[in-house]
Order: sequence, then C-alpha cells, then structure tokens
Amino acid sequence: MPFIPHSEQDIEQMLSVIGADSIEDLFDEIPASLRCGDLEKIPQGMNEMEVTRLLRDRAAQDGLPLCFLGAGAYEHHIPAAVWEITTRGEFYSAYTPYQAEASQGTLQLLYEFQSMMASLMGMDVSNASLYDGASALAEAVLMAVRANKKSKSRKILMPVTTNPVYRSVTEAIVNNQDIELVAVPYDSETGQTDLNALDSFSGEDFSALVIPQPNFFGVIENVDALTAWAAENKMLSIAVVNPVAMALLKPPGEWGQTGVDIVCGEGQPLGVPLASGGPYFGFMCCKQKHVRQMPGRIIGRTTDLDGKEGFTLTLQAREQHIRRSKATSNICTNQGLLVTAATIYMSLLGPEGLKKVALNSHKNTQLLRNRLQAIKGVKTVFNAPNFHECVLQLDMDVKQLIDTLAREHHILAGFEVSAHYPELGNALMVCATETRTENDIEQFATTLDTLLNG
Amino acid sequence: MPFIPHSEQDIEQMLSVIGADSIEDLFDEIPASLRCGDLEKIPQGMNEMEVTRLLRDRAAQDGLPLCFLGAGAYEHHIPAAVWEITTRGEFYSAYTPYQAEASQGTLQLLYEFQSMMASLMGMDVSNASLYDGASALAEAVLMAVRANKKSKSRKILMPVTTNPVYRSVTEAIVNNQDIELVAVPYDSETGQTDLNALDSFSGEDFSALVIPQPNFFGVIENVDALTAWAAENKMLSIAVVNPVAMALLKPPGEWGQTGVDIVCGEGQPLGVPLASGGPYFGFMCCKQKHVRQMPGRIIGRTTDLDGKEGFTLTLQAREQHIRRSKATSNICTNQGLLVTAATIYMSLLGPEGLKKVALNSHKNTQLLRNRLQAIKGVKTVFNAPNFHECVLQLDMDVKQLIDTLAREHHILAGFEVSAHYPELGNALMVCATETRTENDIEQFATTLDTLLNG
Amino acid sequence: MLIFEQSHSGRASNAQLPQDNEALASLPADALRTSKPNLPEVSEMQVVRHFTRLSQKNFSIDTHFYPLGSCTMKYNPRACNTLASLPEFTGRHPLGPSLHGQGFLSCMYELQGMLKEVTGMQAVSLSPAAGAQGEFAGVAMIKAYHDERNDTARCEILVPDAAHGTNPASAVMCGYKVREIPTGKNGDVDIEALKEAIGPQTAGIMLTNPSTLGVFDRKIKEIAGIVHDAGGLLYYDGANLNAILGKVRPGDMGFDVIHMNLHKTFSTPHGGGGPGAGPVGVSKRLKPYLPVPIVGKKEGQYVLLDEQDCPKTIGRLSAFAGNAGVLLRAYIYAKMLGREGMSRVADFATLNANYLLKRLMSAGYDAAYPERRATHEFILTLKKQAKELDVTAMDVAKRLLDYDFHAPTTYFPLLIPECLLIEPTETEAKETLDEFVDTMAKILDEAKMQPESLKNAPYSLPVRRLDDVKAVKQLDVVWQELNQ
Amino acid sequence: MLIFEQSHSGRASNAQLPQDNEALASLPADALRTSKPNLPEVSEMQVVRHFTRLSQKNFSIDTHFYPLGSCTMKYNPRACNTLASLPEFTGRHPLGPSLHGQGFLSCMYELQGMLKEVTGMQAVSLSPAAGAQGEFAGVAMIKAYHDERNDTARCEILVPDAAHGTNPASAVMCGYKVREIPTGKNGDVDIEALKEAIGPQTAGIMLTNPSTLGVFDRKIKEIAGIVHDAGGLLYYDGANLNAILGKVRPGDMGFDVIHMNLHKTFSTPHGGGGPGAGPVGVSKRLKPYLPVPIVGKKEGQYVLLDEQDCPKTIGRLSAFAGNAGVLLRAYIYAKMLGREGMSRVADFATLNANYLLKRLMSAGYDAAYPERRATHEFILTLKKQAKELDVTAMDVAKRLLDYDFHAPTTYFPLLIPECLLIEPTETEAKETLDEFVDTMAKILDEAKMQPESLKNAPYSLPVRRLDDVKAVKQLDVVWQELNQ
Repeated sequence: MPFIPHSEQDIEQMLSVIGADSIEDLFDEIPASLRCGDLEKIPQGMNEMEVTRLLRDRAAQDGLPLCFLGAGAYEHHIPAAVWEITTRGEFYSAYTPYQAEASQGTLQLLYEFQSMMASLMGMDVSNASLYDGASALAEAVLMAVRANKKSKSRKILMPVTTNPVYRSVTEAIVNNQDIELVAVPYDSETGQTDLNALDSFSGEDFSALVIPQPNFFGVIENVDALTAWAAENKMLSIAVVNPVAMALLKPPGEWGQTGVDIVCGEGQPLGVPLASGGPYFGFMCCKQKHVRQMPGRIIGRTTDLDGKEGFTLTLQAREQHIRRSKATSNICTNQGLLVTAATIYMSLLGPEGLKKVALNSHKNTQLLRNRLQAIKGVKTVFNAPNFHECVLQLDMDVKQLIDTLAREHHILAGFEVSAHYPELGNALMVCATETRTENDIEQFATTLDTLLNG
Repeated sequence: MPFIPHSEQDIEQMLSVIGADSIEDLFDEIPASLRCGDLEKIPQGMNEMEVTRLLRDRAAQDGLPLCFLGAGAYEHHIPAAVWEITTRGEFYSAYTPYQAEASQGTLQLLYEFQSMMASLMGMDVSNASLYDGASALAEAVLMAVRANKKSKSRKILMPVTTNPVYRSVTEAIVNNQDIELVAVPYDSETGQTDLNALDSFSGEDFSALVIPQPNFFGVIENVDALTAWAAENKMLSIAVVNPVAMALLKPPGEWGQTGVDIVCGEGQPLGVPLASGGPYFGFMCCKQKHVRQMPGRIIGRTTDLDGKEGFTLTLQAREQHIRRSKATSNICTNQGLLVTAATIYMSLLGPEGLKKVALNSHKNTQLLRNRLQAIKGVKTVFNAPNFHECVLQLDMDVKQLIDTLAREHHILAGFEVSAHYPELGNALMVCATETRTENDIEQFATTLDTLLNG
Repeated sequence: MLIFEQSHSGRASNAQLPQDNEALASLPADALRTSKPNLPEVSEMQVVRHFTRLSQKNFSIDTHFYPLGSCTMKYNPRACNTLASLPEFTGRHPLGPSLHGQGFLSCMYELQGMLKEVTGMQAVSLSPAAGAQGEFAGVAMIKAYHDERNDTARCEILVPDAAHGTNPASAVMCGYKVREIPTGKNGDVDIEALKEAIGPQTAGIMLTNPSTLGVFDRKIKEIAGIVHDAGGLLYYDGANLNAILGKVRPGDMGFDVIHMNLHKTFSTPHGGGGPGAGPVGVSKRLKPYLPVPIVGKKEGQYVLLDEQDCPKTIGRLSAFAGNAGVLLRAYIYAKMLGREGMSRVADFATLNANYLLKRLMSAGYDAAYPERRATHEFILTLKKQAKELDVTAMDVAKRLLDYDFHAPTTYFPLLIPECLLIEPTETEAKETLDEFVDTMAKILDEAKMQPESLKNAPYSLPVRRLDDVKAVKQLDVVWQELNQ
Repeated sequence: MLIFEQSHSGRASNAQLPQDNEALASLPADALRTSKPNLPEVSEMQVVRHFTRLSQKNFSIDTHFYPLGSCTMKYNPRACNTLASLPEFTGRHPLGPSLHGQGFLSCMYELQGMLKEVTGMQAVSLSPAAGAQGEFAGVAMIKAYHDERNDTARCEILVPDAAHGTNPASAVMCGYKVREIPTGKNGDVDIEALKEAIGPQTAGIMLTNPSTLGVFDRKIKEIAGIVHDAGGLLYYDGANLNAILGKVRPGDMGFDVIHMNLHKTFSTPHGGGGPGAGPVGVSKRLKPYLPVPIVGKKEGQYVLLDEQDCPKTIGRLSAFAGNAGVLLRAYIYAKMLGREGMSRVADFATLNANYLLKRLMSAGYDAAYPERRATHEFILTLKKQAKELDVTAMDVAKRLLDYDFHAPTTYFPLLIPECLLIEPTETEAKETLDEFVDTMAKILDEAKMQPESLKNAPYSLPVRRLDDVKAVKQLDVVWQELNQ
C-alpha cells in the first residue's frame, strides 16, 4: 500500500473506535448504485524502482537537442543553488501561508519577490504571481477595464506584435465578459507597432493599450511614444515585458512621462526551467493607485503582538475566498514554488548579473543573426534593433527545415513565424541566450548552410 | 572573484583596521624567496554556466551501460528521498559534531545508524563508520591484534575467498606493523574456504580468522563451522559481510556458538550510488567487550543539564586528537554523509524491504545463472549456493568479451575473475541485483550467445 | 533580516556572472535602462544561507502534520520530484517538435487516460493551470455548449452556499450571474430550494461532492435529474476527489464536467501556494469544447492537438500546455498507486477522518454534523466554547501551532460558526492522529483553566500573532527603503 | 524521538518494497536469518519528516557562521553537488571499462595536474580517502624510500608538539616511533631543539606550515636544510593549505611529500564528519611509491594505473579509487576558481583572519601570538579570563551557540591554555565578522557581569550542555530497547 502507514492492527483499532465493521462501512452514505467497480483501464501500480526505470527511459527518448528556439520560453543558465533550495521540503511541501506565524519563510520570501519585481519593473507594487505570462495579460486586461474609471469602453488596443498565443489566451479568458481586443498593425519594415496606424484610433474610447517589450519578433518597441499616446488618449497602458530584458532596457515604470499603469509578463526566464512549458509564473506590477484592483495574492509587512516585524497575506478582501462572486479574479493559488526559484535566482544574479545575462543574450543573438544572414538564402526581415530574438526569411519551407534539423542534427532551429504571420513567408525566428557559445552558433550556421546550399 | 564577498570598500576598511597597506602585506612573514608566481598550468576560471556545460559533456561521454558487474560495488535502487534529504545543507555542510548541542541532528542520526547496524549484524555495538569496506578490514585486523590478549601472534588467517582487493589493502595498511596475513585456500569444487586446509593450522597461534560472507565468488561460506573453529583455536573471528545479504542470511552475531568478535564490511549497498567507487563507507561492529579497541567515531546517548536526552561523541579517549600516538587508529573523519544516506535508506526499506532486496537480487542472479549456463560455451564453476554473484567459465577470452560487450552493446558483462585467480581460466563473475529485469537478463544472454556461438 | 539588508554595493555571486561584454552599438540609447534595479548584491553563500534559514521558518508536510481541510495536505513522494527533474524533462522546450517529446507526451497521454477512468468522464484536457482555471474552463464549456445550441437565455449558475469562493468567482468570469442555494440542516443541498431556484435561466450548477461540509450528498442523483431536466448542466468541483477516488465517479453521478486538483488528490507539491494543476474532464457532449492543447495520437506519434484539430475549443488558457512539470509529478504518483492504490486513498483518508472525528468528539469537541459519516474531512464547531469560554476557533488554531501542529482550516465554510475544517489525509499514521487528539484535549483544558494561553498564542514561533489590520491599513508590500 | 520509537510492526514504506518472491530452494536453511533485524518499520513520510526535522537541529555552513579553526568551513558551492550527481557520474561502476569512463577520468587527470601545480610537487595520487589516510600514505612512502635504500636504522619521525593528533598516530601506523619537537615562544619550531633531536635515526619530520598556531614558520627553509642534511624527509600536513594557496608552494619550501584536505581547501562538503579526500603529492624521489590507482594516459585514453604499472607502489588504501565523488566536487570547484581564484582564497582567508583578530583584540581578548601576523586562522587565549573571572574557553564557546554562531575550535592546540582557534575563511562577509565581534564583546561583558549565563550555556538549543562523562561511564551506543 504505497504511502499508507496503517497496519492491520491500526485498522482494527480505528474501526472499533468509529464503531464500524469495515472500511467499506464508512462509505455507506454513498448510494450503492453509484459505486464503481475496479478501474480496469488503470494499470497495476509500480514500485519506485520500476517507475524510475520507466521515467528514465521516457526521458532518454526526448534527448536534449541544441536549442535556438525562444518564442516565449527561454533557456537560461539556472544556478544549481536555485532548485537545490527551492525543493527543500519546507518550501516544496508547504501550502498557501494561511497561518502566517507558521509560514514566515514563504511570506518573507514573497515580500522580497514583490520588492524585487517592483524595482525591476520600476513600478510601485507587485503581486505574488499569477499562472503564467499569457494568463497574466488576460488578468491585466480585466484589471484595466475595472481600473479605468474614465473609460466606459470594454475595448482594448492589442498590437499584433504581441505574442500571438498571449492574444489567443487573453481572448479565451476575457471573451465571456464582452471585452473586445482591437488589433493594432505593425510596420512591415521595422516590425514595430505602427504609430500612424495607432493614431487612427485617437479620440476613440478604449480602456487600455497593450505594449509589448521586446515584442514577439524580438524587436524593441517605441515604448515611450506608445505610453505617451495611451496617456494622451486617456487609456491605461499595460506593458508585457521580458523580465530579463528589463535589467538592460528601460523599465515600464519609466516609459513616457509617467510610466505605464500595469506591467505583466512571463517569469520563466528568471530561474525556471523550460520543462515543456510549465509550471512557469506570471508576474504583475502596477501603480500604487491601482493596487486594490490587482488580482492575485499580495503579501504585506506588519508587526506582531510584541511589535516585531512579520509578514502576512494582505488585501484579502479582493480575493475570491472572501469576496466570492465579487472578487477581482477567481485566481486562488499562485505559483509559489516558481516564485521561490525566481527570488533565489534574482538574489544570486543581482543587478549586474541579470544585466549581463541580458547583454550576453543580446550579443549572442547579434552574432547568430550576423552569421546566419551571411548564408545564401537567408535574410533578416526587420530593420530595427532586437533583443534576443530575430526573424529571418529563408529560401526553404520553414516547417521542413525545422523538422530536418531536429531529426537529423538534434538542433531546434527556431520558431515557425509563418504559422501566425503568413504574410512573412518562410519566416523563422531564432534565439540565442547567454547559454549559447560561439561553437554552438557555428555548428548551427554550418548545418543550415549545408542544408540550404548543399 | 567566485565565492569572495568582499567589495573594494570592505577591503580598504579591513586593511585600515589591521594597519596594513595591502593584502600583499599580510604575507610579509613568508620569505620572499619562497613566493610562487602565477600558476600557469592551472587554467583560467570558468563560471558556473561554463563548468555545467563542461561536466554535462563529460558525463555524456561515460553513458549508462547495462550493469551485470558487482565484485564489491552493487547497483541497487536508491529511493529518491535518500539523497534529497542527505544533501540538505544542514547535513551536507556541517562538520564533525564537536559542539554536540549544535549538532543533535547528525548525532542522533549516527546513534540510530549504530543501532541499525548492530541489529542487522546481530552484534552489541557499532561505530559511526570508517572509510570503506577494504580499509575497514585492515582496521579490523589491527583491532584484533590489539584485542586478542590470549594471543601473542601478529598473524591473521585470511581466506583466499576474501575479496582480493581487500586483501591487498589490508596488506598495504598493516604491513608496516609486522602483521602477517596467512592465506587459507578454497575448495575448488565449492568455492568455499577449505575446512580441511584450515584444520592444518590448528594449534598454531593466530590473532584472528577472517570470514567473508558471501565470499568474493558470491558463494555462501560455512560460517558456523569457521566461527566455531576460530573460537576453539583461541582466535578472534572477523566477519566481512555484505550488509544487504545480512537481511536474508544469518548475521555474524549468530554464527557458531557465540557469534564473531568483529564484523566489518562495505556499506555502499545501503543507499550509496556506485559513483566510480566512492565515497562509500566502511562499517564495523563488535562485541561489547571489545568496544574500547574499536577505531572510529562512536556516538553515545546521555543527558543534558536539565536531564533531557541528548547525543554526543563518546569514548574519545581512544582517538587520535586526544591520545595522539597511542590512539586506536589515525582515523579522524568518518563517512558521515554516506552514513546519513544509509540510515535513511535502511529506515525506508525496513526489515522486510531489505530482505526483499536481498531475495530479489538472489532470485535474479539465479535466473541469470540458469539462463547463461544454458548457452553453449558457458558453465558454472562452483557447485555451492551463491547470493547475488556467480562465477562462470567461458569458451572465450574474458577480457575481450568484456570489452566487446561494453564497446558494442553497452553491457557491463561482469568481473574478470581470472585476473586474481588465474587457476580458474576464462572466468567471468556476473551479478544481478533487484534492479535487473527479466528483459535485461534476456538481452544479456542473447547478446552473449550470439558472441559465443554466432 | 531581509535579503536587501544584507546587500552591499559592489558585491556579487561571482560564479553566476556571465562574462563581460562589449558595448551595444545595436541598441538605441533611449531604450536602455539607466537606473540600477534594486536587486540584492550578495554573495552566493549569503543567498544559500538566507533562503535555507527562511525555509526553516515554514511548517510543511515534510516537517509537520498539516490537517488543513479542503487542501489535502498529504505526503508528496520525493520520487515524483526527482524523476520530473531529469535533465531531459526540465530541458525540453515547450515548442520543440513532438519527435523530441515522445517520452514526455506519452506520459501525458497515459495520464489523460487514467484521469478519464478514475472520474468516469469521456475526455480530459490537462491544460488548466490550477483548480480555479479548471473551474473557469468548465463553466466556459457549459456556456459554449448552450451558445452553440442558441440557448442564450441561460444566464445563471447555481452555487450552494457551502461552495468554495472560486466557484461563484469563476462563474462570474464567464459572464454568469450566480444564485446561491442553501444547505439543508443535515448538510445536503436543500432540494426544495433547488427546485425553486432552477428554471430556463439556469445554465448549470457547480457542486462539490462530498461537499465542503465534509459529507457526501446522498441525493446527488436526484439533483442531477432536476438540473438536467431543466436543461442545465452539472459542474463537479474536484477539490474533494480524495474522498471518493476509486469508490464513486463523478461521471456516474451524472456530472457533465469536472476539474481535478492534482496538487490535492494526486499529491503534487503545494509549493507554498502553487503551482497547482486543474485538468478538466467532460462528458461526451462537452468534449468538442475542451481547452487546447490536448495530447492526441496521430500515425503512432503523440502530438499536441490544437485549435485546428479542435475547432470548437474554448481556446487556450496559458501560453503552452499548462503546468507540465506538475502533470508529470501526478503521472508518476498515479503510476505508483496503480489501480488498487486509487481506492486505498479514499479508504484510508476516510478511515483517518472518521477516527479523528470520533476521538475529538470524545475529547469534548462538537461536530457540525454529528449524525453524518465524515468523508475525508469533517467540521468541528466551537460555537459553544466561543460563548461559554470566550475562545474562538482562531485561538485554538494559533495554539495548535505552539504544539507543532499546523492548524486546520478556520472559518470555512462560512455557514458553520467558529468552525475548524479538519482533513488528516491517508498518509498520516494513527499515532500522529492520537497525538493531535491529545493536544486538542489539552487545549480545551487550557481554554477552561488559562484562556490567555490561547488568546495570545502562538508563543513559540518566529513571530507572535500578526496584526492583519495594520497590514491592510498601513500597506507595505514592497520594501520602501529600496527607493531611498 | 528516535526513529525506532515511531516504528510499528507491519508498517513499511511500501513504494520502496521490491516485489514478493518465491521460496529459496537454492539457499541452505542453516544459512538463513531467522531473527528480524530491528530496522524501523515506518512509512516513507515518517522517514522524510523525521530526518528533515533532525537536519534542522544542526548548525552548518548553509545556516551559520562556523569559524572552526583548522577545519576551513567555507561555502560548499551547490553546483559541485548538482554536477557530481549527474546520473552518468553516480551510476558509473568503479570497475567499468575505461571506455565508459573517459569523462570521469579526464576530470581526475586534470585534477591531478592542478594539484601538482598548486603544491609544487612532481606527482599526485588522488586515492587517499581522507587527510589521515593521506598522512599514512605519505609516511609509508618515506618508509618505502628508506627501505629501498636499506637505510633501515631510521625508526623515528619528528613531530612538533603543536601538530594535529593524526600526525603522530599516522607515524605509529607505519611502525615509527614519534619524537616531539617543542615550539619556540614566538610560535615557530624551536630550531635548537630540532637540531638536538635529529640524527641518523630520523626518518623524517611531519610539519604543518602555517602551523596549527596560526603562524607561518619563517625558518622553514632552515628546517628543511637541517632535516635533509640529516638524511630525513619532510612531510607537509596540508590541513592549512587554504592560507597559502597560490602564494607559496610546499614543494618550493622543500617538502618531499604532502597531503591535501580537499574537504578544506577545495571546499568539498564536510558532511557531518566526512567524507573527506586526502590526495598526496610527492617530489621526484618519492614518485615511484605513490599509492595506486593513479590516473594516467595510454594511447590517448585515460586509464587507471595499477600495481603492474607502478611496481614500487605502497599499494592500495581503499577498494577502488578513493572518494571519487569528493574528488569530482573538488575538480568542479577548482575549475570555477581557476588560476587567479586560487591565490584569492589565500588573500581573503588571510584578510578575514587578520581583521577578525585585530577587532577581537580591541574588544578585550588576548591573542596567543599578538606580535605575529595571523594566517588564515589565529588563536585567542582565555587564560586571563579563566583566572580572573572563572570562565573557560568552553563556556565562551557554548555561549556563542546561543547567539547563533558555531563555536571556534576549543582546547587545540594543546599547548595554548584555554584557547579558541578561529578560522573565518574567505567566504564570509565583513558584516558577519563584525556581528561575531559584537557578540564576543557582549559575551565578555556577560562574563564580567553575569557569568552564569556562560557557565550554563547554551540555553536556546535543542539540548542544554550535555554530560560527556555520563556518556562514557554509562555507555549507551546502541538503542537498548531493540533487544527487549
């Protein structure tokens, strides 16, 4: 009986205290007609040794190809200390800190996380995380609709340069509340949001403008202009940013004249492994004035009976377990364990380290871009500065190229941009973080060259 | 500066307190002529990301072949909990528990280890570990010479069935103290220590008889007869045993009329990974009357100022840091971290689990033996019961066979017995623990069959 | 001490720094950051020491009995973590081709199958990131179903008053109005009230069974009939699935859609508040609407099915495929339990709860529903003690911490005054339950003889009782000194 | 509570049990065990909870400043553990063919090279499992050297009185008599006494430099000359190598053989008392005697050299190749330090020690050698306080524990009365040293104003001061109830 500590003697004694003849008796309030039989489609149990062998075999099937793929999930070096500490039982197997006095470890850590994220984003406040970057954007949209008291609109301006999957997720989450996402096109030369096109919306009533930085193409947006435009047009501004990039690029709190209202994004680059897409965590920061509209857990510092500093869940009146149908969101859990990892990661990297991660990623992507566009049949699509991703056009079917490189060379070549942007033709988006070496880049380039030009 | 926390400002302030102009000044008592220059043969440092890539590449070079090799180190399933807990910083990065009050975790654990080992061996007392099985045997020999007050001899009877490497190590460690190891031959039919040959030593003065169980060939020795013979001849008896086997086989404390005097062995099978041979740990148990002659750390239970139970290093008067040149041994460290793993392992397995590990290993080895000896060109060498290893004779050069199976099939076929026992011809010793499946055995057999018979 | 208070300008964890780099000709100056973010400047050892010591300030399953009702705090097998952390699993890019993912995807495919079987549903999507997201997905599917049939007058979701707060919140997220159904005095749903509330405006009902009151609603088939007859659908909140695993299946009770909390029933770690995983299972009629991606099989290969494969899907709920690493842990756990292990979970969770309830009643505590069987959890009410001794459920909870027990859930469900919701789970040994009873008895004595020891508890933790009101009024959620 | 006290007949960690098995026809009944060993019968969660909670009762580097002199308790980088635990490394059989070991062996080969370079020796064997085994190997090589030259009258090893206890014990293990050399009043070896003691009976001398007195012996070249002139060899105890790494090399000082404590200088974990690793390095004349195995290169492949390759070897000291996993961790650490990192270790270990010494002297403590530079450690003597205030070094040590600092080494070296040997290491930040000084000053105040607070310390740990005498007199080293 895996994980059951009861001996036969225990069972007898316990049943006797209960006054039942058998464990089966304890289910006597369930109508007999409902009881299920054996779950035949579930296989027999395995012991840990057997399941270890099974999982190792499965893992070996997947291998570890050389990765030039980003598009929302990035391979960064994660210091060994991060997960050795994060998986300590006291973090790993604790629950939401409802009993604050017995959860000061988690609570202080979350307070430190909020402080780090707010500072990294240049914002006043931060929550303690949401599910992931995409759903965080959906929550930011809902929040903006609630928070923008000046607007009666339930419309949001959403640049097409925003990660297309984030746009889908936002759509799926907000569409039942009659919120409309209005697309803003991009400049086909630069890959940036088209300011002229944006101007055509001036004077209309929108709740908010979404501003990605870098945008999905890896391109640096004119964030100051976009933020200022939103403010002028009485919209809130919602930044969606890569947190590593913010150690290098101007943070949303400093965009335009007054900074954006809400920042959200995907926390994965901060010490969370790729892991087939999750668990990651979404983050969200905002201006102080919006804090009561912000969804998700928030930790506050306070004092105890003796006046000693301590930490506790705060502003719970926003949350579903108190406010039920009037809550700011139905969100109940956060992604505590990932936030634990991210807090340790940011502490280990520090301001200099995180900036260097961003710089090295940028540099490697420049190297990669330069090396690849020198190959016959490869050219760069956009003429604008990029962070650590770059869209290329190829003289070859991209899907087939990705498949061949993966199958025959164990290289993940990049993301098939054409799937979401058919107007770009055979477009491949490549990424190189600080983990890629010059050798890696050369290996990729040589292989690609051979494939294209024989 | 990896792992150095000092800022420039710190350094200045600290030098100012010291009254030195530079760090270099702090080395001014070292004669200048002795100072070394740059260590040019040491490469430049790497950051953690770089060294991670390097080590992953190195690990990938080694692979994970299918293992039928034992000969003193055994692949067992190690529950995940064992090393997740063992490597917790509080165990991993603590030192010898000199300050008992600040080390109750390690001390209580070691006390529990001693209790488990003593019970598993059927002995009165246990120490808290030695380096490994081989050096533990050397220490047992030294201990026996000290402890046997009835004998003036410095001679030890050492069966040839004892692990040949253990015999070499013991020789290397005791030979400077004029202790002589006298070989006892084995019965070529059974692979057991030859009782008739042993009888020829009757009446001579020896300090002790060593008794391996199972012996190096994996064969079950007549331990009762050997122990009784030693007692009759006024020698101490030293058992060298596989600890997993002791969950299934009669423990040394029950051998003969009164049990053996000293037990030692290799602790690796108890939750320690193969890891290229170390760190492992040696264990040692003995009768109560010999406890003050036992080398190595010993933990005792006592009480504190308030009468509360606690644990502390005890019998330290035997040890080198007190007794210096008159110590029972020069040993100073123990293998605490491995003992931590073993204690958790034994707690997880319990009496039933450990017995089942032994049983399954035995069963799998029987399956393997039966399957292999059915192959043309393979036969069993010894006609005696074996535990989880078995010596086979092959119609082929064993060294070449091992090499081919490793190189072309990623199978570790076993141990080349002929290297130490040339009289056995092309002898291969195979091993199957509980981790080998019927499929594994079939794969090995089929491959071997093809190799031998085309 | 905060990590920031150990920060020192110019210090760094140097082994973690990437190499220095040349200037950035390619980035425009006005896009660059000029301010230094106030991340701590500390050494690697300081980081390790700080967070190791912080961790020791937590209660957790690995250190304490944690009978937090409705949260299923059971043992999280270490193997699940170790194996899900194999480098090939943690290193796999979510957008990598399925040929580099057959190992991972095969686990997910099998997990879908096991969850279908154990819930009695027809199809499962693993993608919701947590229970609340599963609820959202479930209600959104109900809406999509009605919408497709142009049954658009259905604007209301019924929710019992004992429900988790997420239920009404999720319904609202989907654009529904919420109508509460009262609980009858025996703990089951008030059938008459249900009949009154239901009508052509009813899109569906969200139910937890066993309910949060710790009892199994015996009239579930009747409820299902009433709702279905009215054209509504039934949503099953899987928070309490641990109680009935392998005993009775939501699909067989008549539910149309269910979410499961894998971090409860399938023992994935709670992680200090997450990550969870909230897969949804559906009956045949809701299958087309399942959120994507779903793991399918095409030409012998495991693949992620997307919007093209599932054109009626309610869409995506997160950027990739949900909390994959959590799902992998749940898969490993399920493989270790196997067929028989599933129903043993319910057996022993129920045995422990009923034993604990009986012993606590003998010790002088009042059950909220003394006539009912406990399921995997049960409710004590301290109404009497509050009145007679002026001690509250919160006081008892805080005092338990002093005795090295995590407190049960307090003040939930809201309809039971001064309540403690207690869920021991199947992985606790009888001795632990006995020690808990002894401690609860001792606390009741203290309540009578020296109530101050409860009112000012805890005494022995890193902090005394915290001022939650101050935390709200003097909001301090970011280290202020950062900006000084 | 002991794990045995949680044991319950019939309970098991069931996921860990191999399958049941048929009877054992092949084993004779009289070879089988009939008694059940008293291993605990507990659930997996009980095991995890018990040992997790036990761990929290330890002080460690990851949680506390641990200035234990002569033990070099510095930060153990987590990457060393993570990387040495890669499945291919932990899964490699020690007798596996070198073709399945080129990755591991290449690391060992490079480690040998780095250790040679940093010590100035000609060859290195990694096989000794710990410092004491390295000492044994070193002295055994000295003996083998003299023996081969038939210089058999050399029966004595000289050892300064300040030496580690392992030095004389190791010499005796090799069959030598030990003669002690006194220390001069400035902390250096008494040269005149050395000259008197030395002679044709001298096999060699065992020295630590810097010595255990925390000072560098300035006359080391003169000592080397005296010993070599008398036909003896010099053994270097590498316990204090951290002080001089990259600054001065034992080979250049004239030593013939050295052991290194990788668990000190190369930051492998102390593990609660081990494992260590004690590689030995030798000058050219001792090279033939190095213990096997040694990693060599043959035909472009890394191989383990054995007795056949090294016929004059003193032999093997453990069954396989020493504490391989420790060596791997040391290799990773050395790779991260690199060339410059090595001498920075000595720089900052020395800076921290001298700073701490100066500040403690200002706080009212007496240095044993106030006129000397501290090396990486230094000695305080509480002789004055013992006399005037009746508080001992042990009292101060125990009181430090109450303030969350591990105590320094006490009562070693034996020749300094009431001493504390303090080694802060290079990985501690200035603030930590400052806090330690503040605490030491506070304790000195307490010693004057309220000496009981020292004498009965510690107060705040899991246990109060333990009765060591009782532990010896009423020897209880195995749980007695086991046999009841």
